Amino acid sequence: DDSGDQAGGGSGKTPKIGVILPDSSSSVRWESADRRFLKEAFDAAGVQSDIQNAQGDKNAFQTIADQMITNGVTVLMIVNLDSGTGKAVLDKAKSQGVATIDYDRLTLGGSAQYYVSFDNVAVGKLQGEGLVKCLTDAKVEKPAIAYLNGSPTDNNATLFKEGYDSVLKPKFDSGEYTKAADDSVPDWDNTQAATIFEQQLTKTGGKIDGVLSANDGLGNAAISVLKKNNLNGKVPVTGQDADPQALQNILAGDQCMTVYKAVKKEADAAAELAIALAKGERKETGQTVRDPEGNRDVPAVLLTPAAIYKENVKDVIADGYVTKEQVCTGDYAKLCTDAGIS
Amino acid sequence: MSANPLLELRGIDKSFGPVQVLRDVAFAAYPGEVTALVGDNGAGKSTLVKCISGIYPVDAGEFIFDGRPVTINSPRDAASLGIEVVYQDLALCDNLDIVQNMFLGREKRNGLVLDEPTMEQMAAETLAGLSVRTVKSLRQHVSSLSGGQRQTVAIAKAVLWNSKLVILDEPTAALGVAQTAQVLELVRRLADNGLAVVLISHNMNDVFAVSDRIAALYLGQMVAQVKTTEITHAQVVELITAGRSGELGLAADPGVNGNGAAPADSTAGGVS
Amino acid sequence: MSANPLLELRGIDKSFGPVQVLRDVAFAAYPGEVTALVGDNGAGKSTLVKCISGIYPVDAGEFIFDGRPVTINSPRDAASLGIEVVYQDLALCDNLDIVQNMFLGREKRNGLVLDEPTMEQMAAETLAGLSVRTVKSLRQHVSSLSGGQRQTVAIAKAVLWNSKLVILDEPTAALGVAQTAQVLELVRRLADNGLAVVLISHNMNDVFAVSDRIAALYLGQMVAQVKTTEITHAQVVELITAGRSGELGLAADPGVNGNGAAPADSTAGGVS
Amino acid sequence: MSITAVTKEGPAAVAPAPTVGSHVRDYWQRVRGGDIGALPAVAGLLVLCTIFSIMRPSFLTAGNFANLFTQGAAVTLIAMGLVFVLLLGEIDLSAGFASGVCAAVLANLVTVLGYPWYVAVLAALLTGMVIGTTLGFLVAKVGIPSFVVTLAGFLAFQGVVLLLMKEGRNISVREPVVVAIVNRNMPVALGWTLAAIAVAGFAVVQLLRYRSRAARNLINDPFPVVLGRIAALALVLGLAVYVLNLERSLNTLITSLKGVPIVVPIVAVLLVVLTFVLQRTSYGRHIYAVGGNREAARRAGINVDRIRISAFMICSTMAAVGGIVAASRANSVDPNTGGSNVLLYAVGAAVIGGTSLFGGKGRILDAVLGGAVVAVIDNGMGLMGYSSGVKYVVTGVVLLLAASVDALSRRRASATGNR
Amino acid sequence: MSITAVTKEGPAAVAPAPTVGSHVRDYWQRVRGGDIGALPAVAGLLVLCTIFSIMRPSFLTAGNFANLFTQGAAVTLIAMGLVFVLLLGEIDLSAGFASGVCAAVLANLVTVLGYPWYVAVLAALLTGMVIGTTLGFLVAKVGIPSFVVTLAGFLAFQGVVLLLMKEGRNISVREPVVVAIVNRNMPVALGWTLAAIAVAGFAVVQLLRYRSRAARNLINDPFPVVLGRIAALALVLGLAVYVLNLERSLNTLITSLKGVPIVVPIVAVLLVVLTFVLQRTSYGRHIYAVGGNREAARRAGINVDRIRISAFMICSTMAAVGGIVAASRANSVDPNTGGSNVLLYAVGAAVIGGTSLFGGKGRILDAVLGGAVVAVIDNGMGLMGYSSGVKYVVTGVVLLLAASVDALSRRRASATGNR
Ligand SMILES: Nc1ncnc2c1ncn2[C@@H]1O[C@H](COP(=O)(O)OP(=O)(O)OP(=O)(O)O)[C@@H](O)[C@H]1O
Ligand SMILES: Nc1ncnc2c1ncn2[C@@H]1O[C@H](COP(=O)(O)OP(=O)(O)OP(=O)(O)O)[C@@H](O)[C@H]1O
Ligand SMILES: [Mg+2]
Ligand SMILES: [Mg+2]
Repeated sequence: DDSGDQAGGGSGKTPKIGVILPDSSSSVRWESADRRFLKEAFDAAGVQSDIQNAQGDKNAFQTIADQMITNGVTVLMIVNLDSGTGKAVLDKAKSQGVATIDYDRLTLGGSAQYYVSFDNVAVGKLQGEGLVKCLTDAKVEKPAIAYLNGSPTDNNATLFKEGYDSVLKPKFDSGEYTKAADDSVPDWDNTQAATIFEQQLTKTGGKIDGVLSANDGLGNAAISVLKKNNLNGKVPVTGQDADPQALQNILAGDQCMTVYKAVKKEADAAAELAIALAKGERKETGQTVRDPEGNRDVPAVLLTPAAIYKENVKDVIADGYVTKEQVCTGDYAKLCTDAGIS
Repeated sequence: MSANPLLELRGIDKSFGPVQVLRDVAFAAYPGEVTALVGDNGAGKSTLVKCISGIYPVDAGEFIFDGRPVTINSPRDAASLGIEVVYQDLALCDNLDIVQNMFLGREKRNGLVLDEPTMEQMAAETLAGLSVRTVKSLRQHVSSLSGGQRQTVAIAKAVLWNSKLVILDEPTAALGVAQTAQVLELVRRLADNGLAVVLISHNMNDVFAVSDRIAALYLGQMVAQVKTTEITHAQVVELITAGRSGELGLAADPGVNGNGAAPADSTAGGVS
Repeated sequence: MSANPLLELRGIDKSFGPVQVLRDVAFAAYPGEVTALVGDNGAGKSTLVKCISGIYPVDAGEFIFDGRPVTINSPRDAASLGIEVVYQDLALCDNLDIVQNMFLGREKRNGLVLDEPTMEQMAAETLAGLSVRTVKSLRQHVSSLSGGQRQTVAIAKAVLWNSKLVILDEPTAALGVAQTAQVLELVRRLADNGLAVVLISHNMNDVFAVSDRIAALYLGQMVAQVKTTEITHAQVVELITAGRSGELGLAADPGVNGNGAAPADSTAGGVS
Repeated sequence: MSITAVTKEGPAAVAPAPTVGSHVRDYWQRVRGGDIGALPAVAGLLVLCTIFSIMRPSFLTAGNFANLFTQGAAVTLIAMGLVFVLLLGEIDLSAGFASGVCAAVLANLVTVLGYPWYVAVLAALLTGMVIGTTLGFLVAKVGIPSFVVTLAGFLAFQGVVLLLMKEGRNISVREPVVVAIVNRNMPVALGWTLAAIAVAGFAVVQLLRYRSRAARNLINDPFPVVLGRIAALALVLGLAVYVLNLERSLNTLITSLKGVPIVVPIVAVLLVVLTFVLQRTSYGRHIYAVGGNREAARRAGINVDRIRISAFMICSTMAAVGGIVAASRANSVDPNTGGSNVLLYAVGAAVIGGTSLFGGKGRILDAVLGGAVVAVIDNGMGLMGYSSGVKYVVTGVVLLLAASVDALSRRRASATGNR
Repeated sequence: MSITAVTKEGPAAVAPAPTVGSHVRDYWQRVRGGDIGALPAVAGLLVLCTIFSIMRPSFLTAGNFANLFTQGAAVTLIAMGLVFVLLLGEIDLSAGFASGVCAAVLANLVTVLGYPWYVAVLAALLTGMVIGTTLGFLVAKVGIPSFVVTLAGFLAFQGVVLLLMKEGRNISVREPVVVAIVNRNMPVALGWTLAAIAVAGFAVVQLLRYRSRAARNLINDPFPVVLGRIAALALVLGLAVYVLNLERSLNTLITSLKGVPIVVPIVAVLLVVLTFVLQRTSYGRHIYAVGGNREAARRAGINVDRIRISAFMICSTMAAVGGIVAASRANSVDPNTGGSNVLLYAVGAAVIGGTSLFGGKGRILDAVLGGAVVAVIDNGMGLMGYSSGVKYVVTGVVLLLAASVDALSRRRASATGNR
């Protein structure tokens, strides 16, 4: 029904796609990867685009949406900050005849035509499994785990936690593992993360055998504290996003694993759908996701994240997500060679 | 005049941290009389006034107002007893205009709304009675007034109200010749209307011109409170600068014999 | 005395927004002489002083200092010419102590480090010379000083320095009898040492006691600048309150005949 | 005695009764003297609008004009409350998250517990009042500096929002009345009617005042100036309502979109009411007095503590109003409501409008004008399509430019001794 | 003339030369009178520490003591710079992100471009100076209120960090010297040596001062009091160094960890240097004067503009130092460095310590004590294991409690007319 309203494309309006990214603090990916890949895809297709970042500010998020609609975008692609604002934006766009896509985060009760994402719970699951693998490799008996969760105000952080809890909670319950600490890091702030982790260490008298940190920035904060106590490499740390910094940490053995989300694939898939919508076409995705709040099945493209360990760091580089120059600087050149990165 | 003082203080002590500023001060102000409070710079006159008006809490001592013991904890208490004060450090709100300052805390109202025309008119009349001729507009912020104009506004503010006791702390310090005369006349008129007036001044001519009694503070101690007719100009100056004059004032130092000659000499240069 | 003025002003105009405060004012201060600047409240005396010291920029007019035309854009400029001012609104830093205020902007130093003992000693000596006896400690913040003590600190601050011109805007307003005498003596001594001194005061006794010349401002206009010996007490009061006295002052109103009787009457109440 | 004779006419007589010409001349002199009121903020606003219109023609559409109001409303409302606290020389860092707490209360009541909207709105406002009273008590009676008290509030309320949100989930607000506040418009006719009523009311007040002053022979603005003022208001209001009543749907086939957004009269009424409180009641007078010279106010017998507590109460209550508007705009409340830049923008709005952080100087209109500047910058920058980094930098620079218009025009003020 | 005779002894003679007894009595009187200096902040700190130690014994370990220093260092350093700006009655909202910009410059130079650490550190400090000078110029010369200027800076620098971070990447800092600042410790012997030197230096300064005042017959503290002061410093420093020199490795099998963290002497030296500047140079005197009464300072011939610009310069330079420390601690710089709560915590630290937002009152030591309060709260709360929401609320409440110790003890001050 919505796509039929896409008179905008047909009535000679030049297609123009607006993208609103959420922030630059929860993960470095938004500004460094998504923006670039989306822009490349749109430019390649020859459609105009306007990509902006709400910097975690809901009010700014809505203002940007208003402005994009004012500016005459025909397709709006959003990564919502929360479902409420997301829904307000999507509804407003719909009322103005603008097609919409949920990118990376599903807006519950929303009205987007498509949903393109990684499965955030799956990301958490990979982190949980990764930590178990590293602890098993290190043969730690009855390991004590510390959680460094993402921002308490970020719904995604809740989803990640749901994922790793599904792996680790049974182990806590069975007494195989113990949970040493469980703290959220406000604003995904790395500086605060360092303090929080330091206090976890102090509180437990240093008895932390594994750190489940929700992304690479938090992981690096934990590693910096471990380094200060000369414990780096002895306590596995997880991550997410496959930052160059995290890849270096993994190569050096300070970090156990990270979760790589092939943002380029996600961006390309989303761009393809958006371009189609802008031209007034409707593509089949073959997959749907249930929106429990809106009671509808949203056509979706779901991509699978990958766990990265020392062995497969090279895959990320081969993918072009980060370059060899970014990772294999200075001392890391030799580690790169050892890890088979050419 | 009435034999019962309107306000009587007994045994007032006041210290700021380690510095004792007032010691066992007794003071009385009589209705229908002008009591001049004199003393050297730093003697404690302004501090005494601020204790009376509730700005400073006293460390010890009693207040008796109209025959009843009272406690004054804030300027509100003092105002509700009918005490009006012109402070030496005028305490005007620089960001308000003349009318607003004059009616501050006691605005005229029409229901909820401020009655600006009435206030403006009353302010204009009061200021006219104080010989103020150079004020350009009553809606001028007091920050743009000259020193004398500010002082006049502060005086006008205090005399606008029906009060029982008016205390003026060096009210004529910044005033011109005509304005000073006007204020002294006003002081006399207030007393003649039955109010108790306390006037602080360093100008002995003014003190002798209008006062009925003179109270002298010396280093925080009240050394004398006498009828103006019973004391001379030179004696007051002696009390101010040396704390005693003949019979009056502090008991003579044991070490020095009590003839007032030396202190009298010492202030010769001080009498202009 | 010297025939050449140290400071001469010509045609000074100054307005605050729509209000013109000084009109075509001419003024001269001579070395070795005390020039008294008199005028009613709001006449513009303090404004003129602030124009001289560079606090207010003038709208029009020339400054001639020591025979050379100068421009004074800030108090720094004035200070570097050797002009020291005691302002009516004293302008002390309440959060600093007495010594710190007295040496503000011209601290004594030992290399980089402030030389506190020297400053404290100099301050103590200067204050002692001004008859200040009630200050408890030189390390007291000036916010805790009495009105007269503050005034003394401001005066002491201005006379500490070797300057050529000292301007005192109502310096004795808050002072006690002894302190006033001391300041007047100081004023005379400064002039006798060859400095030019400008004294603003509403007290005619003081003006006649120490001044060599009298300059009278009336509603922003300079109505007369004459030798003190050539004018009487009553004439000065007339100039202040009416702007003219006989031959002196503003030209008579065309509508009124020029005999000075009416204005003289009008100020009768003003002379105490 | 003839002195009294000379002064009988009183100070009022010194200045002659002004004519239109002298009034205009006086105004111009005042402007040149640096005493310029709202002029610089308005000028800055015009400059900004002109630049944005030239660079992005879509800035100057009816739709964007309507967006401006809804985008700026929440910050402006919070800023209006902050003016009270700033007038006292205090600060309220917690206003942002206080609005979040109130919004969370609202959302919990209407969505989770299913109360009717008016109960929820009242509860939100009440929450604001309680918060403000508590802050005010700690500042005035306990004597902790307001910066510290409200910094503690800033932290604590952040936690309260999280707790009310059940640790990080957001709550949708679908209650139609609440959602309508920002997202629905008034009928075209109602818009015109309200505007007419406003102009008429203003005219009555102005004319009554003119008459009463004339009757007492007090200095009065010339009659034509009074008329001109009324005409100016009529013009501005009329123009705004006209533009907002234009069709602004991008696609009229789908929907029609016109009328004054409902939030506009809400802001307008609060502007009038709070301005009345500050300028025409003795309570307002006392606020200025306490802010200008607390000691003088105390000596004048003003109950300083009560004034301070009440100002914090008004501030937090206005924050609650802002929170309700924010919840309406977002159709939801999440743990970040009232967080991020809301507080700084709100204080910034008040300060840009001309309110002093040192107390004693400021008006409610300042908050609205400053809020408009902030909203225009945000709105205009959204049209430019910069990347985040560049956008931040340009926003900062534009804010600085808007403020320097003000600063430079006030420079003469300090040169002439006014401040 | 006998008046002069009476006063020849001078004011100094009014008070008799103090003895130890009278000194103690005076001090007690001053405390009772509300003039209590650092006492309340120290008291608040002790109360906090006691509570945390009782609730979580691990709070009172050598390791946690060392952590406290490294956790609080960045905020404390920024707060130390802010004191200069606050003393003038101005504010610098941009200090947090200014530290981020400087950290980003450092990271880019050492990591991306491979410059040696000293070049990078110098460049970061220089960046801070340039930023501060620009802010100061806009405030002092253009005349825009500092709140607005630094709000613009707050926005713009946020953008600059993003741009320097190549749109959001974070940059690792692995340069050993930079990393060492916060993460490495001094040898045990060096710690003792530095402490000894510090105590000796203090003793020399105190004794020289005593002698010079005694020589001029000025009022002097009694000699035993001077000695007591030296002994107190020796005791505090000795104790701190002793604890920091204890073994605090969590697992001595893996590693040994002891010694004073390198950042501690850096903070200490800056504390001494900046305190010297404020208390013992005419520049510092002028800062206080401008903050206390700008007009009086101008009339005293002080170049007010230069003072204001330089204060902003110092503030931003200290922010740069804070940024370097933050980068060292995180081993990396990300777009959030200096963001989030850093600014509020830094201003809060200064204010909690006793610095006034209205200017004219405050010391560098305030920032350090306040920074310690903030760090202790953060540190202690980290040990409690609350959920985020509860943690925020409790942090706010604890902050309030710490501040009310101060407020209540100063209450007498206002009652006696001191402020
Ligand atoms: N808040 C305060 N803290 C400490 N000392 C104070 C305070 N206020 C006043 N003093 C001291 O108390 C003494 C008396 O001051 P007060 O102002 O009462 O004097 P005064 O008699 O009014 O003098 P003046 O004639 O100069 O106005 C002075 O020595 C002054 O330094
Ligand atoms: N900043 C200002 N803005 C507007 N008007 C001002 C300003 N400063 C002074 N005035 C006006 O200028 C006139 C002269 O003021 P000034 O202070 O020079 O008087 P003065 O002669 O010193 O009086 P006094 O004897 O009372 O000190 C007064 O009418 C005053 O209201
Ligand atoms: Mg006094
Ligand atoms: Mg004057």
